[in-house]
Amino acid sequence: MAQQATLSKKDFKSDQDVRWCPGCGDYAILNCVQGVMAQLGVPRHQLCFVSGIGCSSRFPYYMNTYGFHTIHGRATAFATGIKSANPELSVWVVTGDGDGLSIGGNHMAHILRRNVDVKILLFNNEIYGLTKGQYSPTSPQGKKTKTSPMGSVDRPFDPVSFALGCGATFVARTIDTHQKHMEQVLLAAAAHKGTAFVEIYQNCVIFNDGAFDTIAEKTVREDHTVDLRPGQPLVFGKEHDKGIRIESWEPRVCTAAQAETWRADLASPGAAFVMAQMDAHPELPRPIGIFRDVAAPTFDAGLHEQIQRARATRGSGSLEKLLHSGETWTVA
Amino acid sequence: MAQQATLSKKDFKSDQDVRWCPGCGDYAILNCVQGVMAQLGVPRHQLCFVSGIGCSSRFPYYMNTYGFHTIHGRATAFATGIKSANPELSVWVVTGDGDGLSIGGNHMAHILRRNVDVKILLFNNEIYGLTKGQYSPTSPQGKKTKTSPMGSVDRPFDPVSFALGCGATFVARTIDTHQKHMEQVLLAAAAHKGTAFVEIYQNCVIFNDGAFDTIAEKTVREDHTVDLRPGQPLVFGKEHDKGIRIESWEPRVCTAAQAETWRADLASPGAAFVMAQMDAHPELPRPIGIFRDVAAPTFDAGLHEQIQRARATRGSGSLEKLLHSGETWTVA
Amino acid sequence: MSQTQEPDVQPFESVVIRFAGDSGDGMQITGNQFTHTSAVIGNDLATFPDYPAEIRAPAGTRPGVSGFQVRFSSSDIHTPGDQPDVLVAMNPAALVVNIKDLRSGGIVVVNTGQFSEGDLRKANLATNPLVDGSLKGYRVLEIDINQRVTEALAGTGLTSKEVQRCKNFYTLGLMYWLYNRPLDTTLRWLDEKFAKRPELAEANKLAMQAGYNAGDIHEFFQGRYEVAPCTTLQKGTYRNIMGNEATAIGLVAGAQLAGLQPFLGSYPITPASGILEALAGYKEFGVITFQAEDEIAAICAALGSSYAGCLGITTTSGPGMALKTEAMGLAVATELPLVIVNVQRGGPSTGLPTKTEQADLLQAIFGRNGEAPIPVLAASTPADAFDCAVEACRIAVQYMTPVILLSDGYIANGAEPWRLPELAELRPFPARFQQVVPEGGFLPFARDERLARPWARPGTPGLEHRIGGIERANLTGHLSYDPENHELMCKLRAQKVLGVRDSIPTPAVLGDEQGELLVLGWGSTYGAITSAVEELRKDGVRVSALHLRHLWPLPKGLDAIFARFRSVLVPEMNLGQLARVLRSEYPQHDFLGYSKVQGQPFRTSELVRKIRTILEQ
Amino acid sequence: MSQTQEPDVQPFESVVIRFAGDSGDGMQITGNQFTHTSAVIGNDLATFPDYPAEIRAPAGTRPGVSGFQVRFSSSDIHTPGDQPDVLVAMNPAALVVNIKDLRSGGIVVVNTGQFSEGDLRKANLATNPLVDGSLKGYRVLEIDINQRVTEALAGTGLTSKEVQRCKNFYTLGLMYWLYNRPLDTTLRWLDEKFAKRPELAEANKLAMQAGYNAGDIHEFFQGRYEVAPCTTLQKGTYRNIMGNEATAIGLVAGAQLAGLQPFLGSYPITPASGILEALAGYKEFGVITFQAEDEIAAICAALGSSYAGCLGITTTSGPGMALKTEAMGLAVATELPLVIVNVQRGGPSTGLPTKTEQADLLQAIFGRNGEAPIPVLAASTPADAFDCAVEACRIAVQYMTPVILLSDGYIANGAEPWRLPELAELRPFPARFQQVVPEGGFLPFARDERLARPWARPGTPGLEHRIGGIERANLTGHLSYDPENHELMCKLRAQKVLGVRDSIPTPAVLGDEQGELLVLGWGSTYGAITSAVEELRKDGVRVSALHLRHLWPLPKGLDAIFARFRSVLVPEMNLGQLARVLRSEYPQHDFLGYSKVQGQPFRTSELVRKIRTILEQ
Ligand SMILES: Cc1ncc(C[n+]2csc(CCOP(=O)(O)OP(=O)(O)O)c2C)c(N)n1
Ligand SMILES: Cc1ncc(C[n+]2csc(CCOP(=O)(O)OP(=O)(O)O)c2C)c(N)n1
Ligand code: SF4
Ligand code: SF4
Ligand SMILES: [Mg+2]
Ligand SMILES: [Mg+2]
Repeated sequence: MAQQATLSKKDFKSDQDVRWCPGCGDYAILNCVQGVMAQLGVPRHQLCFVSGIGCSSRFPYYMNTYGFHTIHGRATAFATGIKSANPELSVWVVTGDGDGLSIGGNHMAHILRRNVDVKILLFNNEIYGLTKGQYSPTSPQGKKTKTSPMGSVDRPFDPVSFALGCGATFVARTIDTHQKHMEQVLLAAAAHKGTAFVEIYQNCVIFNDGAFDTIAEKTVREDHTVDLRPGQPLVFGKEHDKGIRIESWEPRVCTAAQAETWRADLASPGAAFVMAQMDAHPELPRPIGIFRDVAAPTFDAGLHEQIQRARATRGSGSLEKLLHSGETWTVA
Repeated sequence: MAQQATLSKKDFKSDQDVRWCPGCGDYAILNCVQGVMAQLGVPRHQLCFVSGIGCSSRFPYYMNTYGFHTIHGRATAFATGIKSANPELSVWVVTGDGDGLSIGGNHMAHILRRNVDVKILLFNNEIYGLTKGQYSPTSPQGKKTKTSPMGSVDRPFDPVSFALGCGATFVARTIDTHQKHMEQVLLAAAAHKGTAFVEIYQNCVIFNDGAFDTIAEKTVREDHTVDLRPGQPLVFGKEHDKGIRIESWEPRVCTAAQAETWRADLASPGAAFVMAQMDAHPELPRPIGIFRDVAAPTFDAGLHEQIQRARATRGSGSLEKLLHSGETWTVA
Repeated sequence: MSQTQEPDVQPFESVVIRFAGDSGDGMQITGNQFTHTSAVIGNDLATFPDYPAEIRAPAGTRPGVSGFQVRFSSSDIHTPGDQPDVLVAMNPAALVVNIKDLRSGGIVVVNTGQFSEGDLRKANLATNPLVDGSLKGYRVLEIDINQRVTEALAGTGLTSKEVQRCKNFYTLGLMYWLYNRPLDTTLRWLDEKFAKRPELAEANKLAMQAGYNAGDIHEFFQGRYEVAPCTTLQKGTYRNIMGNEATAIGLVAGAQLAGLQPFLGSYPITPASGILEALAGYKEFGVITFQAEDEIAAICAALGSSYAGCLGITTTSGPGMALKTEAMGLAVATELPLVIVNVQRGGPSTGLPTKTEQADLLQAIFGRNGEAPIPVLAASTPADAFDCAVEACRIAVQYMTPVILLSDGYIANGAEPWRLPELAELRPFPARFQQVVPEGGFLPFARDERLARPWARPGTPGLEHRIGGIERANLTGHLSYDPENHELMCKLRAQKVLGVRDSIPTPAVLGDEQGELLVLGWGSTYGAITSAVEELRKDGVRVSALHLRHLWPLPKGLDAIFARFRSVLVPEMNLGQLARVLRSEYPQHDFLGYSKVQGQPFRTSELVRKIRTILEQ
Repeated sequence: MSQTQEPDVQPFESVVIRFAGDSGDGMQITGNQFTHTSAVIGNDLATFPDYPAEIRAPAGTRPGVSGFQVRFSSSDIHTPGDQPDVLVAMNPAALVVNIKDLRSGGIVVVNTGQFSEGDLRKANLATNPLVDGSLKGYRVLEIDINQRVTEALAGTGLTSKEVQRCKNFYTLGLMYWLYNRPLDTTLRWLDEKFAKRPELAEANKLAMQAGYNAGDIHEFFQGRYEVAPCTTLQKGTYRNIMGNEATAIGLVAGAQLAGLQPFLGSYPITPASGILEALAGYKEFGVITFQAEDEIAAICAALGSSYAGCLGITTTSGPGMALKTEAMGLAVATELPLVIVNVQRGGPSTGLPTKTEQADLLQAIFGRNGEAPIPVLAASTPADAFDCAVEACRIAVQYMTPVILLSDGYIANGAEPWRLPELAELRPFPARFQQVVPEGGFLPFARDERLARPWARPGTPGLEHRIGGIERANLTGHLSYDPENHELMCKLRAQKVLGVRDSIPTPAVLGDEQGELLVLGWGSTYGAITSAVEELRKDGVRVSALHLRHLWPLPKGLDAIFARFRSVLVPEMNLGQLARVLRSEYPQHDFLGYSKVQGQPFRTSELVRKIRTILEQ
């Protein structure tokens, strides 16, 4: 914490050339994350970035912290090991829609369920970037790609719904080009004790350019997104004149005055789940911001608490005693 | 369909000795499934049972149909291949809470997302039976087992919430000892076109006896469960006097008269998700029955539709033409 | 049983008893008690429990039979014996499943109280083996144990169910009488075990006493037998240990010797789960156990923990090993310590999950994409699993490498007396973490004299660095697509692993240092091979044996040893995997394979026969 | 370039050109057009594209350089050449990355329009190579192509960005002039390609013509060169084919020859994705492609489809191969046909994903838990991948077994002219499904003369049966824990796979049937080995070559061949994997390994040198 005042964004830049395609949304995210790190007050050597494989997963190389570029889909499993081994580290996972939800979907589900105190940034570009443009589990149905020349038959995942279904304690969404918003969301994620799942809409200029233009493009953003700010009314639109309320389970557009006040900390994640379903409705604004943020014991703390408790009741384990446990006899 | 009248439950018994522990809940499920098969009107040779590894996964050996006992966690992937290869087969997956939600969680998530027309029976005994009693991803936190002598640190999955988060089109729950209910649920699952996910509470007498006694035991069942029957009010209790209604996202107990009418086919799965959250409240009845049942195109049909369309526009592929595609030249 | 003359109490060198009954009959407890009493007397011992297949089968059926074989001896022994001398069969299923193993002329004790029509039907028997002649050639002792126990416990006020659960102690008492053993060890154990239900302790004591007295009174037997203490046992404190337990304790010890916190990432699988279960109980040693969602997450979390400064460990069996393959490649690439334990079982695929086999050797040595060398070692007995686990930790930490330790189902569930090591015998191999920034900057892929790279723990100021699976530049560890660097790194990794042989001894030959035939073994064939060779040597046959603990790299000096023998016989519970490796490493020597792939260990007699045949040719 | 005397148009036997520029410069198109025109003229050809690493690097940087090498010849050739004779470099990065490969005295064409300060900086160059002497020893041709194209296209009304995108056609025109090739093939291609934007077709034509004319007018070159048609090419219809494409077409053909619907389960991975992408475009052939969530689901779905009566196929590269290991075991256990294609890349772990290597051979043969034998074959050239894919399908279907087909990055992305087979040359191997219940009942694990079991498709009345990974009883397929049955089944599976050698020919030796040295290769070393041996033999050196398609089981007759040579040299892009297998199979012969693990194919010259050294010893 002592270093807080002294660190700036550029302290987090590593000496490696950044190698994404010019114009890739990943640059904006890197920039924002480096800025957020400078604000956290965590010294560089206590930070560890962990990733799988994909364009997005090259991220750790560009951060001047500890970093582990692992294998495809398994970053969350590695992060579970790292955080459990040393709960004092601030562990961040960077993953893609393919890495985190296709091959890595199960580890994602389980880290969320366990509530390991790890922050997860899922760069969703709705495509496999690194392997040059195949559809991903978040690509919309009918999407034509190299492996779906007649359009993809798959129905996509909604990452937020998926995370909620797994019992996630913190779920949020933000947009590569919306730096202020991203910063707020990342700060909230960092403040959350437990697994924080942040979906980031990220533009892949090469293989899926403009995938989020209808919602994320600056001129339409305010009309086509609604920001879920805990404690604030669900108001949106350039003029802040529109709102969202729920009628018989369906979110509907209403006037700002009628808008419901957002709560991310209800006992039931039902409300967050209903909000997530707005994704399927092109006529509704896309929710961004914080879907859910509730307190729950973390996995890593639980592990170490048991070790403490075992030592308190049984004493620190002695190898001598362990060897001699069970029934012994002596040959003289 | 011609065989409909002629098949009876015993036609579905194979010649293999059933090898579960005496008293295992699996027997009751086998019995019910064999009865349901006899009602479906699908000839035996069109039925295929696919399983992973676990006590539950021995199921196919006991069915006198086609069957594939595969590897741990992958039954849904095999089933996707089988159904895609031959959409005329009626394909049933039998899996356990470990097989289907621990190692197999990702394939489970993806089959649900894709909506492959396969019926999935997940025998949830909240334990690893076959490997002799370790906790599973559905075991409650604090559960003491061979691998968690001080209680499990993991927060459990709720299988129904998980399935809803993955975008499942049919989600239901039933109980091994409640044969009538199971029969109705299985018939509804069979009638659903698309992936049907059925969680079955199953008692493991050896390693987790009585796990569901407080809700499933016959004397308390009517008071401690509420049956989600589409189109019917959410009424429960021995006297049918109690009901469920939703107040600010939380299900609450009310009088039968105030009970909401259940709908499993809303555009948004939000309502079903809110219902699933009742699991966490011991003071509320446990919902069983049909959480969700909506129509959507199936993956296997989509695949074959593309093949038809390709043939319609490009003609049935000729090997000669394929070899000679691209630019050719001749050496004379 | 090499019988002698004495009339009353006949001495024997070594006896094998198998207790067999239904899963619910308590045969494992009976066997363990007999074992423990014999240990205290000072016999050498080896045991093998034979559990039924995974799911509990209906009572009285053949798949429901549970067995426990114990061999106790006045001389050094290495196996639980090929054939029981005595079979105790608590019901028809237990009889029919086990009788074919009994040596001819052996004693069979049958509980006739469990031989009703219904009992026979459950065991799938058309006729009663007690009367249909199938027990010809054995000495049959029929006792209605149900009835005897009922009588012995009349008046205790226990329910008849409770009474019947004491049957196994009746048989134990009978065996104690027959082999002239004291009851006190078991009496003490009963008091402890049933401290909260003294009436049950009492009942079991009564049953045991009744069985003991029955031997005395009824003259079932011609006489009693005696197996004298083994005088060649090394001095020291002993305990009986199963292989999985020994592995678990060895891993804790290995981590302590390295000065590291052990982190086990594992997913349950037969027959490896026991290690996870044991380590989950050692929390006071700082052991972190993570029951992962699958084997992939298990190894990845373990490797992550190693990156973070723990000693990462993962335990599994064949199918799980397959799933860990990709992550092992990353462990090789990132050069982090990691101990991977594979308790082998019958394969391929699900195979014979409760049976033993040694068919994962080639997978362990060669089964990864790319050039991904990993040291491989194998435990030879339950107690040896402790030493091997320590050794695996040593290699992993000293060489910054994943290490594969092979065990198998036979070792995992088998037990033997283990002379406990003195703490001073265990040599520490402390992990040396990089702590400060060296002059010129930190180079994560520099190397020490063993070619091991430095280990810098996240949390250490100034050593921030990134590692991963894309090829790394020598020294700096930066991403490198440079062709020459790739070749250099591949060779360095291979050399490092080969260099492990500098730290291991050449194994010692059992018997003459040269001759016609060397029997070369690895893993759990140790007991059978040693017994066979010792037996033959006693008969004057000139045959020697050599057992390998390190399978990759192979220790130095083998070439010279092989050169002193005309040929080398390699018995394996697979289709010839080590023989294949040896042929490719030492093409100048002649290796004869000898395979058994039956989910069952070799019998000493099979090996004796095989060796004789070869030598006679 | 074996030069001759003629003054004006000099004939050459074989020429290598490399086009190099930024990823956006269209070098792949340029190379392909040159290739195609040369093909139509009748040259023999080999090409190798060299894509930048996975992610598109910033324009003008070294990692952003894209290259395409084409070799065209009047005689049979087998590789795209060790060193280019001509290098076309569109910017400083392309120059600096490629210049070291150019043969000394070679021609380098440089686009000076792209050599500003800024351009040099992007390429990380402190000085300008055009003036700092680094091009000494080459014939340098400086042309401001940016400017030339701007002039040529003035008045077309195109934007300057559109104009600059025609630069590559200027260089193509220049090369067409230099090597005396007609423009018509490319003109036709442009018309087709830009049918909807004729103004772009026109612009590219103008640019190409300007390049062609520049050759004529400016006297850049001393003269023109000529590479005559290759007269030894076999008659027939040809196309240029890349390895991944050939594999895809071969799988479609193989399925048709078996009378089966192909089902591909796959997950994208470099360099294998191309096969999935190609097959996804063949829906009219009934090809089902399933892009799975991971490699495990991919192989499981494929095996499921085989159970259901399709020809299951799965394609991947190293890390994906690792993940498929467990399911391969089930394929072995259930004895279902399955074709597994591994397009090898640099390892271990993520390794060098865009580079080539042959280091997955031991994994393919031995890398599974349990005794799990699988036939393994390897393609040697892009066109050979077609034949190998068909062969893999044949073995899978006729022997009811999984089959592994190894390809690699060099084959996958390399291209060569492929003489299209006549349909009649392709021999069908129809799958024979069990259709009716045989007398005595259906036995799913009975065997035919090849030891293959019957294949009964779900949906067939009366053949309902269950299969799985637990050991199956011989004949009935029921679960069996019987020890002897397990050994029998293990041996039957091994024998069945070994029996495949009865259906494959002994490969033919290139050169003398006996001698000092045999160079033995497998996979994509074919071209380099063949070129080296042919070159040496022309020089009178007595060396022979043999190339293996089948790696497991090895074909019959090798022993006899090896016996006729003093030693056998085994060049491999790994640390000696095939050599290891050969030593263990034929310990009586002497095998010399020769390794290159650089993510790069062998050069012919490296092999020539190595062979000479060995022969001189
Ligand atoms: C086991 C394995 N399978 C497949 C791959 C190939 N692969 C690398 S990244 C990737 C998907 C990348 O997509 P995503 O996670 O969305 O990341 P992006 O590149 O879009 O940022 C795939 C399929 C691999 N490296 N390893
Ligand atoms: C790859 C692999 N890992 C682990 C196992 C061991 N294993 C078999 S079944 C099982 C879990 C069984 O639990 P569940 O799916 O809940 O089924 P149940 O036995 O309770 O019906 C495990 C861990 C295996 N067979 N394969
Ligand atoms: S391919 Fe797409 S995601 Fe990858 S670096 Fe380029 S723009 Fe970014
Ligand atoms: S262990 Fe449990 S789940 Fe398995 S068969 Fe026995 S009672 Fe059933
Ligand atoms: Mg992506
Ligand atoms: Mg279970």
